[in-house]
Order: sequence, then C-alpha cells, then structure tokens
Amino acid sequence: MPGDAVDTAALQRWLRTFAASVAEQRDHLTALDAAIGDADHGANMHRGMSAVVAALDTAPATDPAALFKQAGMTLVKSVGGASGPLYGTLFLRMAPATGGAASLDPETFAKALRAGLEGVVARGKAELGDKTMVDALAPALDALDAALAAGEPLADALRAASAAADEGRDATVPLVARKGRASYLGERSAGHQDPGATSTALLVAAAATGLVEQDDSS
Amino acid sequence: MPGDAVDTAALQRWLRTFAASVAEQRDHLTALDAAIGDADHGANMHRGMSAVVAALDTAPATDPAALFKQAGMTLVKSVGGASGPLYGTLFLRMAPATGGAASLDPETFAKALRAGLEGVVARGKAELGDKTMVDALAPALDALDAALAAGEPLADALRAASAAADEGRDATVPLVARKGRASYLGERSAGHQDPGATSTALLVAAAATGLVEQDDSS
Amino acid sequence: MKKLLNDPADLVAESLRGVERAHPELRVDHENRILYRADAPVSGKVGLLSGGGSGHEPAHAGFIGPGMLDAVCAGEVFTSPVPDQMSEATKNIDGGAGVLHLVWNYTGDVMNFDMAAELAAAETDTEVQAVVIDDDVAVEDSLFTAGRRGTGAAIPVEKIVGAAAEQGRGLTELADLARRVNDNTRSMGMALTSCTVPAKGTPTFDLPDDEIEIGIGIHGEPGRRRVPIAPAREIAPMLVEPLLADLDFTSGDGVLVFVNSMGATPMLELHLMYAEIAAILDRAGVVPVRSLVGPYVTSLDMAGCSVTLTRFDDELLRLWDAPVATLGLRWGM
Amino acid sequence: MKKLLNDPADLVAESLRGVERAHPELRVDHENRILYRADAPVSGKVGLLSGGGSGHEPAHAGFIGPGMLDAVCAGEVFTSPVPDQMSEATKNIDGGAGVLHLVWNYTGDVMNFDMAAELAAAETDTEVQAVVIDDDVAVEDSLFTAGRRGTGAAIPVEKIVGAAAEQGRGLTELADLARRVNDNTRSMGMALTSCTVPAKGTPTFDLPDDEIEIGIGIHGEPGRRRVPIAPAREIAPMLVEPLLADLDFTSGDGVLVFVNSMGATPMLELHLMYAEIAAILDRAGVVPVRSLVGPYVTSLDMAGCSVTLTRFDDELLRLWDAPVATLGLRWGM
Ligand SMILES: Nc1ncnc2c1ncn2[C@@H]1O[C@H](COP(=O)(O)OP(=O)(O)O)[C@@H](O)[C@H]1O
Ligand SMILES: Nc1ncnc2c1ncn2[C@@H]1O[C@H](COP(=O)(O)OP(=O)(O)O)[C@@H](O)[C@H]1O
Ligand SMILES: [Mg+2]
Ligand SMILES: [Mg+2]
Ligand SMILES: [Mg+2]
Ligand SMILES: [Mg+2]
Repeated sequence: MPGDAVDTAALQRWLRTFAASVAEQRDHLTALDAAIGDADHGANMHRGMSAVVAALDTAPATDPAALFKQAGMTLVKSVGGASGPLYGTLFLRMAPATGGAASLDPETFAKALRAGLEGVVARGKAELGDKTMVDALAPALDALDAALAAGEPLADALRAASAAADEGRDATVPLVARKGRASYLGERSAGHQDPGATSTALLVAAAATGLVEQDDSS
Repeated sequence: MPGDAVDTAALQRWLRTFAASVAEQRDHLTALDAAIGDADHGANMHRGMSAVVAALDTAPATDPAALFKQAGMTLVKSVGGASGPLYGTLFLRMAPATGGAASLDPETFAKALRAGLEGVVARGKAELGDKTMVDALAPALDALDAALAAGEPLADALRAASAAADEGRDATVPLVARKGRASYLGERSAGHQDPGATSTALLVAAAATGLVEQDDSS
Repeated sequence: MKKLLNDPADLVAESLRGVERAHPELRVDHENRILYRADAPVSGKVGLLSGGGSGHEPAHAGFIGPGMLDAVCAGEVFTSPVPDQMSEATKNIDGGAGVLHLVWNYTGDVMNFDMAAELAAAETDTEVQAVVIDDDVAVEDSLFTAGRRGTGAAIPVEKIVGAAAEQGRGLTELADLARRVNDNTRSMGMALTSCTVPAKGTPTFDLPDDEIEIGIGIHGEPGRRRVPIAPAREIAPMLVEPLLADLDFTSGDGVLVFVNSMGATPMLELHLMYAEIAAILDRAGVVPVRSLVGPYVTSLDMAGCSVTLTRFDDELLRLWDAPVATLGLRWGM
Repeated sequence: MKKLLNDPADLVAESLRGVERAHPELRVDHENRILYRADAPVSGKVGLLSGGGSGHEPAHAGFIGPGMLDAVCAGEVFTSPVPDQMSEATKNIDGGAGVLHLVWNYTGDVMNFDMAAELAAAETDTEVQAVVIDDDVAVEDSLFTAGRRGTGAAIPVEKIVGAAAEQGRGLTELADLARRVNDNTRSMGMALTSCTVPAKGTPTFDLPDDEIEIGIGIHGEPGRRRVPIAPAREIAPMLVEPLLADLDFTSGDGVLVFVNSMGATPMLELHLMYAEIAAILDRAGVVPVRSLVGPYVTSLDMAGCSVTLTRFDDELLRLWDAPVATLGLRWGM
C-alpha cells in the first residue's frame, strides 16, 4: 500500500498532534502523578513537547531520522525527570532504525518504534507489569506488528495499536509499581493509573489520528 | 462600717475569684488579643493567676502587705509580656500603701488600689484613652472613691467600681490604640475591645463578688 | 493545629532540652530558661544579653557564641521573658566590664528588661546599660505610642556589637555602637498566612486565599493593611519603598540587604524576592554590599517575608565581616 | 496557592537571579542553570558535582563551596536536571583529577546523570565516576524496584567527600568514601501537611487535620502509611525505630543525628523532636557525637521532618569536622 508511506510531514503531524493532546491533558497527567508521584508529569511532558514543536517551527528536520533525532534531543535537553530520558531515548533510538530513508514503509516505522521501546527498557530497566509507560507501549507495538503482519493498512494497524495502548494504560491501575517514583508507595500505588502509561497512550493515539492523512478512503 | 474591714482572708478570696474568672475567660481574652495583639493574653493571665493561687495554697501570706507583695512578685516572675510587669506592679505598689495593717478599712484599700494604678501608669506610660487596662482601672477607682466618699458600704462601692470598669472596658472598643501591641495596628485597632481592659474589668468584678463576704444583709 | 509537640504548655521547656542535647556549645539553665555561651562569662569582655518570646528561632538563641551574644533569655511563645531571668543572666555574663541589654522594642520586653536592670542594680554592682532595637517602619514612630517594633535589625545590631565586644570595647562605646546600627537600619514585613500559636491552636488571624497582609509583626500581629495577593514584583516595592522613604540609604558606603523568611516561606521564593528587591535598589542607587537570605527572625509557621536594610560605613562593614560562631550566623571561625 | 513569585514557570530562573545577586561566592550560568564555586575548577582537586530538582533549598546550591561541592545543576521544581547541564558542569569543574557525580537516587536523576556521563565520555577525556545516594528506609530496598530514595544522606556524603577532596584524594578513593558514608547512613521522614508545587497550584495530597503521613519523600510523594496525629513522643519512634532496625548504629564510634525540617516546621519543634530522638538513642545505646538541626533538605512548604543517622568512625568524624564554607554549612573558615 504505497499510500501508507510515512514521510517527514506525516511524522511532524504525529508530533504536533501528540503535543496538542499533551497540552490538553496536562492537568490530568499532573493529577495522576500527584496521586502516586510528584505532580509534575503534565508540566514535564508539556515543556518537552512545546520545545519539540518550537524546534519543528524554526528548523524542521528534512528526513525521518533527523526528525527523530531532533525530537529526541529536544526532549532530553528540555524535560529532565524520568520522562525526559525515557521519551528522549524512545525517539533517539528510532532514528538509526530508519536506515536514512526519506519515507518509511509501515514495517520500518513499526521496527523503529520497537527500537525505541528497546531503548526505553535499556534505559529504565522496567519490565511489563512494573506500572510504567512500558505497559502501554509494549502491547501497542505488539498490536501494530500483528496488524501489519495480517496485512492491515497502517491506519487500521495504528488504531489497533492505540486501542492496545489504552488497554495497557488501564491495566496499570491495579498494579503495584516496581519502577519510578510510584514504587516508593509500595501497596499504596495500587488503584491508581500510571501517568507515564497515560501519556504514552496519547502518543500512540496521536499516531492513529495524526500520522495517516485522514481522508474518506481511509 | 466595721463589717467592711478588708482582711487577708478577704483579699485571698478576691485573688482566687479573679483567678477563677481568668481561667473561665481565658479563651475569650486570647481571642481578643488575637484580633489586635499576639493571641496570648488569656494564656499569660492564666499562667500568672494559677501561680498566684499555687502560692496562696502553699505559703499563704499573713497580712495584706505580704499578700500583695507575694501576688505581685509571683506575677512578675511568672507572666512576662506586657501584662506581667503591669499587673505585677499593680499589686507590688499596693503593699506599702497598706501601712502594714492586718486589716484595711475601705479607704485604705481604695488608696492602695490607686497606688497600684499609679504604678501601672509609671511603668507603662499609658494615659486614659490609650486603649489599655488603664481605661478600665482608672474609672473603676474614681467610682470607688466617689461611692466611699458618699458613705456607701464597701460592697456597693465595689459594685459601682465594677460597673465603671465594665464601661471603661466597653469604651475601649472604638479607640485607636496608642500603647502596647495593638498600637502597631494604627487605625485597624479601632472596633476591637482591649484584652487588658477586659481582664482588668474581671479583676474589679472579682473584688465586687469575692472581697466582701456575700450575705443577705449586704 | 498540626505541630510536632507534646503538650503546648511544655513546648518551650522541651525544645530547650533538645537545644541542650544538640548543641554542646551552648549551656542551658532550664530552671531560668537562660541559654549561655559555654565559656561565659568571658573575662574582661562586656557581656551581651538579649532575649524575648520564643517562636522566632533561630532568634534568639541561634545568635549566642563568640562574636555575638553571651546569653539569651527565652520567654513563652511570643511572650517576653521575666525580670528574674534577665537579672540572673546579667550576673552570670558579667566578665567585669558590665553587661549590655539588647532589647527588642515591645512593651513587654522593655518593661521586663527595665525591671531586670532595677533588680540587678539593687542586688549586684554589675554595670548595666540597655539599648532598644526599633526598626520596623510599618509602625509609626511617635512619642505617644509604643514606637516601632524591633525586628530584623537585631541581627546586624547583635552581630556588629558582638564583634566590637570581642575587641574589648567598653560598655558605653558598645551601647553607642548598638544605637548607631539600629539608627541605620529599617525593616518591613508581609504575611501570606497567619501563624498558629500552639497554646491557642488556631491561626491568629484569618486571611482569605486571595489576600496578604502588609506591615505585619513577628508575633502574628496583623499588618497595617490587607491587599490582594500580587506577583512578587509588585510585593517587593510595598516592602522596599517605605524603607527608602524613611532613611537615605544612598548616603552610606553600601547596605546590608537582609531578606528574612517568616518561617514557612522557602529559600526558592526568598531568593526570587531578593532579585526583585535588588532591582529596586539598583534603580534607587542603593548599593548592596552584603546579603543575608533565610529564616533568621521567624514567626512560628507564618508564610511571608521581611526586608531589612542596614546602611554600612567602613567600620560597620568590617565588624559585620569579623568572625562569628553561632548556630545562626557563622563565618571566619 | 499563595507564594512569593511571579509566573510559576519562571520561578527557578528568577530565583537563580537572586542567588547570583545575593551570593558572589557562587557563579551562576543562567542558560544552563549551573551554580559553581566561584574559583572552579580547582586545579588538582577532584570536582564534585551534584544537583537535582529545585524546591529542596538549601539543597543543592547551598552546599557549594570550599570543603563541599564544586557545582550543582538545578532542575525545574522537583524535576531532575537534564544531561546537557551535567555534562557542561562536568567539563567546567574538572581540575585535572576527574569529576565525581553524587547522584540522589531517583529514576530521573539517575538516568539523566547516566546520559550526562555518556555525553562527557564522548566529548571530553574527563574521567567521571558516579555514586548513588540512597538512604531512605521508608522504601523497600530491592533489586526489582527503583530502590531507596536519596534524602538526608546527601549532606554527610557531600560534606565528608568534599573535605577529602580538598586533601587531594583521588577519584576512586573519593567514590569509595562516598559509598562508605552512604552505606553508614539511614533516613526516614514524615509529613504534617503536603507541599504545593507552584506549577500545580494546589497541595499534592490531601491530608485531613487529624492525620499525618509516615515515610514520605521530599517531592510531595505520599508516605508508606497514614496514621492519626500523635504527640511528638509517639512520632519520634516511628522515625527512629526503622533506622535502628535497618543498621546497627551501636557498632561505630558514634553517630551524626540530623533532624531536618521539610520546610514549614520551625526550629522550636525540631529541637523538641531532637530531644525525643536523643532519648530513644540513649535507650538503644547509640551515642550522638554530632548534630545538625534545621531546614537542609526541604520539600517546598511541606510541614514535617526527617531523621538521618550516620554512623561515624574516626575518619568520618574528622572529615565532618574539617573546614567548610557553603551557604548551608559553614565552620572552620
Ligand atoms: N524505570 C522506568 N522505566 C519506564 N518508565 C518509567 C520508569 N520510571 C518512571 N517511568 C515513567 O515515568 C513516569 C513519570 O514521569 P515524570 O513524572 O515526568 O518523571 P518523575 O518521576 O521524575 O517526576 C511514570 O509514570 C512512569 O510511567
Ligand atoms: N503601656 C501599657 N500600659 C498599660 N497597659 C498596657 C500597656 N501595654 C499593653 N498594655 C495592656 O496589656 C495588654 C496585653 O497584655 P498581654 O497580651 O498579656 O501582653 P503582650 O502584649 O506582651 O502580649 C493590652 O491589652 C493592654 O491592656
Ligand atoms: Mg513526576
Ligand atoms: Mg498579648
Ligand atoms: Mg505576648
Ligand atoms: Mg519529577
């Protein structure tokens, strides 16, 4: 499906859509973090994604690898905390996986995302079920791979990924955190939704809505 | 009127009655002080009068002069703040004015009280209308002197004094404080009743109810 | 009320036990509630005594030590100590050169220190002089009132006179010096919240969420006026302009800028306030040469701050910089 | 929210302007939010770098100076600084003997410092080692979790390693020393109230008037459990017993007893707590040899306290007593 090719413009739309939903959900993310963390996840992600959008506005990268690197470096430089290195690493690790192509086919995009997830795990040492962003990202990528393998168009595959991310996010609620700040609460962390898994679900949703040009045929 | 003689036992009753009403009005005195001062007048007077009662219980003085001295010293030693030196001086100055008598006639008692007032004024430099305890004490003593001069029995004279003290206390409400902590508030001190005038009104009321043995003939 | 204590009535006594345990460089007389420099009296040196109500920590005990005070009398929370305490302390810090009482100007403190001086004069031949500290421009200075409160000025007064006392200067010279520092110092404070006096258990005054008090004292006394909450850049002039209007701070060699936390206001905000204040001073041509930023003269758990400016000359600056070793101020030793 | 600031987004930047104005002994790189000892790099000395989120003042910048840290990176409120800050600071404090990162154990701080070390390794030939500080016994220590938080231990670690660095000791020796101090230190904290993060504007957690949190962190993280408000004499054991259960503090030459205010709790209460804590240590046969009482590692305007014990040996005690000149700790110079 050649219409499924992911070019720099599509990736920019993805990032801008994510930035917009982070801005919109900022207080919600912070409220989730207040319950089991330190009440800054919304501010952190908003600061970072505003910087990413500002970079896109002033010096837009011209190929996917450069774009991922720009986004990753911007996040690492501007966010701090746990989410800065983690989201930063996610994008930084996507860059080399593009092989320098100007436009990515769905499989390459999915491969790049998986490289990003591996970067997050290498950096943060979280496993599935530790009540972190990994709990949203990993199932999303599994769903994406499965859908693409089943021959679904990218738009449908991303919608499946987004649904899986949402499910993964919701599944963090009963978990006892083992990584990140929420782990300090021990049993008291159960019953609360993980803020990082929540922002990650927004990232995947932004791919489903922003990455693929929405038109009637999709 | 020989029944009007004020002996050591009567003076002790006065002090105990005053201590009891301070204990009862403690929170009220502190609330008044919170509005225009530092929220401790009730605690201060209660600490002081509890110490006076404790001294009466353990080593009761045997003549009026010794009793006044004991009460005054105890207040100076235990209260601190503005009210400690002021109430302490009041009683300390009453002692010499008794001339060492074992029992005071009403005029001598009134003279001693006036010496106390003069001590308060010398110590605190407050004039009538400065919104202090002087505003309750001075009119009370004027009323006491006038009633005794008119030949009224001590019990009646003290009731007149108590009424005058209450009036003086109430008259502090509209005043702008010029002395003590309330003076820091400037115009904002108007509209509040002075805590020290309030405790002084209790002192005079205690004389009216505690000093003279209440019996049907009085 | 949520506080770390047992019975409010025992707070001061129990806290002094902790001071004694934690700080062997202080000697504590629990019966009289006097804190001494461990090596008091210092022979040949004028003894410096201050004190006041508790609840202003690190003032007053945090300023005992070489280069500053010799002893401090601790009163109940926000209540002046009593004359017996001061006369006892006076006796014990007299190294033969007399004792200077540094009295914060509050009716209670002044009267109790007066009575203590009378007692000391009657009982000993220790020469005693007293200097009253009164720097708070929020209060009108008038012969007919209690006058200005003593607040932040106590720190430069006690520090500078303490340094001069270590040099062996005489009682009268030190009293003059104390008055000189006081005369060159002005302060003004504000509150974001009231404090809660433990014995009362509720806030001394109610302050709505959108209002602040300007011109407050350090005992939970409400201020001169209540204004809507405003950004720091609008609050700073409300504190600094009255200081500049009251004394010409451009005429010295520079000023000490002292930004004090009332208790609950954190350093992050104090430093931001410092930047706002420094900008105002720049515009006014006032030159900050030394700074002090932190909780030094507090009012229990009150949130807010005060600003104190001291006009330095060469000598005051030198004495400010001289070594001092107390819990609250320490440098050079 | 009532705070002395302008826009919450500018709080840290504006506060650093005030730090720079007030404290010429610090050099401030505003662009990178790095605070340096004015004379950094010190030739031949191992550079000591720490840092973390803002809101813990005087930590971290209050511990820069001779005998302690060379630089500190300031993050947003409660948010770890970013790798660029740390790698820039690392370059600028390398006096030729390498740089030691003293990292408070939080996921964000550890990851950002890791990335900074990777950056520094790629860009310079500065030798970098890192030691993670993790002393908070409220958190279970497990290989499968983020591990214990770094809290009060930072003060003795930074002080003692700072003194050893001034003696010219090498990087590896200092890293070992830092681990030794950390291994001999345990902390536990409690909150009477939540703090309010300026960007959020409301308290991080709600705590009823009759409850307190035990085992809280320094970022407004709720504690391990919530218990009814109790007298200080019942709260002290909730903090001290877990420390004694976790490490044998009787086996050293004595301990440093560090009672820390979370921000809004005044010294009067801290000293009362000190007395309660000292009494428990007496019964346990633990000998306090040094004390530290005050707001050192705060959590904005939170009311509450933490207790940190460090087991000293002869060498640690000597290094603790060595001269230090920072805003937060100063003695001997
Ligand atoms: N080790 C980790 N691995 C993966 N994700 C993590 C890890 N630690 C924390 N996170 C994620 O980061 C989120 C918190 O981010 P944020 O609040 O911005 O940082 P901080 O905890 O430093 O304040 C958590 O909700 C969690 O999803
Ligand atoms: N100079 C003065 N002369 C007479 N009475 C005074 C003077 N100053 C204060 N007072 C009285 O003392 C009262 C306050 O006492 P208290 O609250 O115990 O002391 P403090 O003001 O030291 O806290 C005032 O209400 C006033 O009546
Ligand atoms: Mg967070
Ligand atoms: Mg009062
Ligand atoms: Mg008082
Ligand atoms: Mg954070």
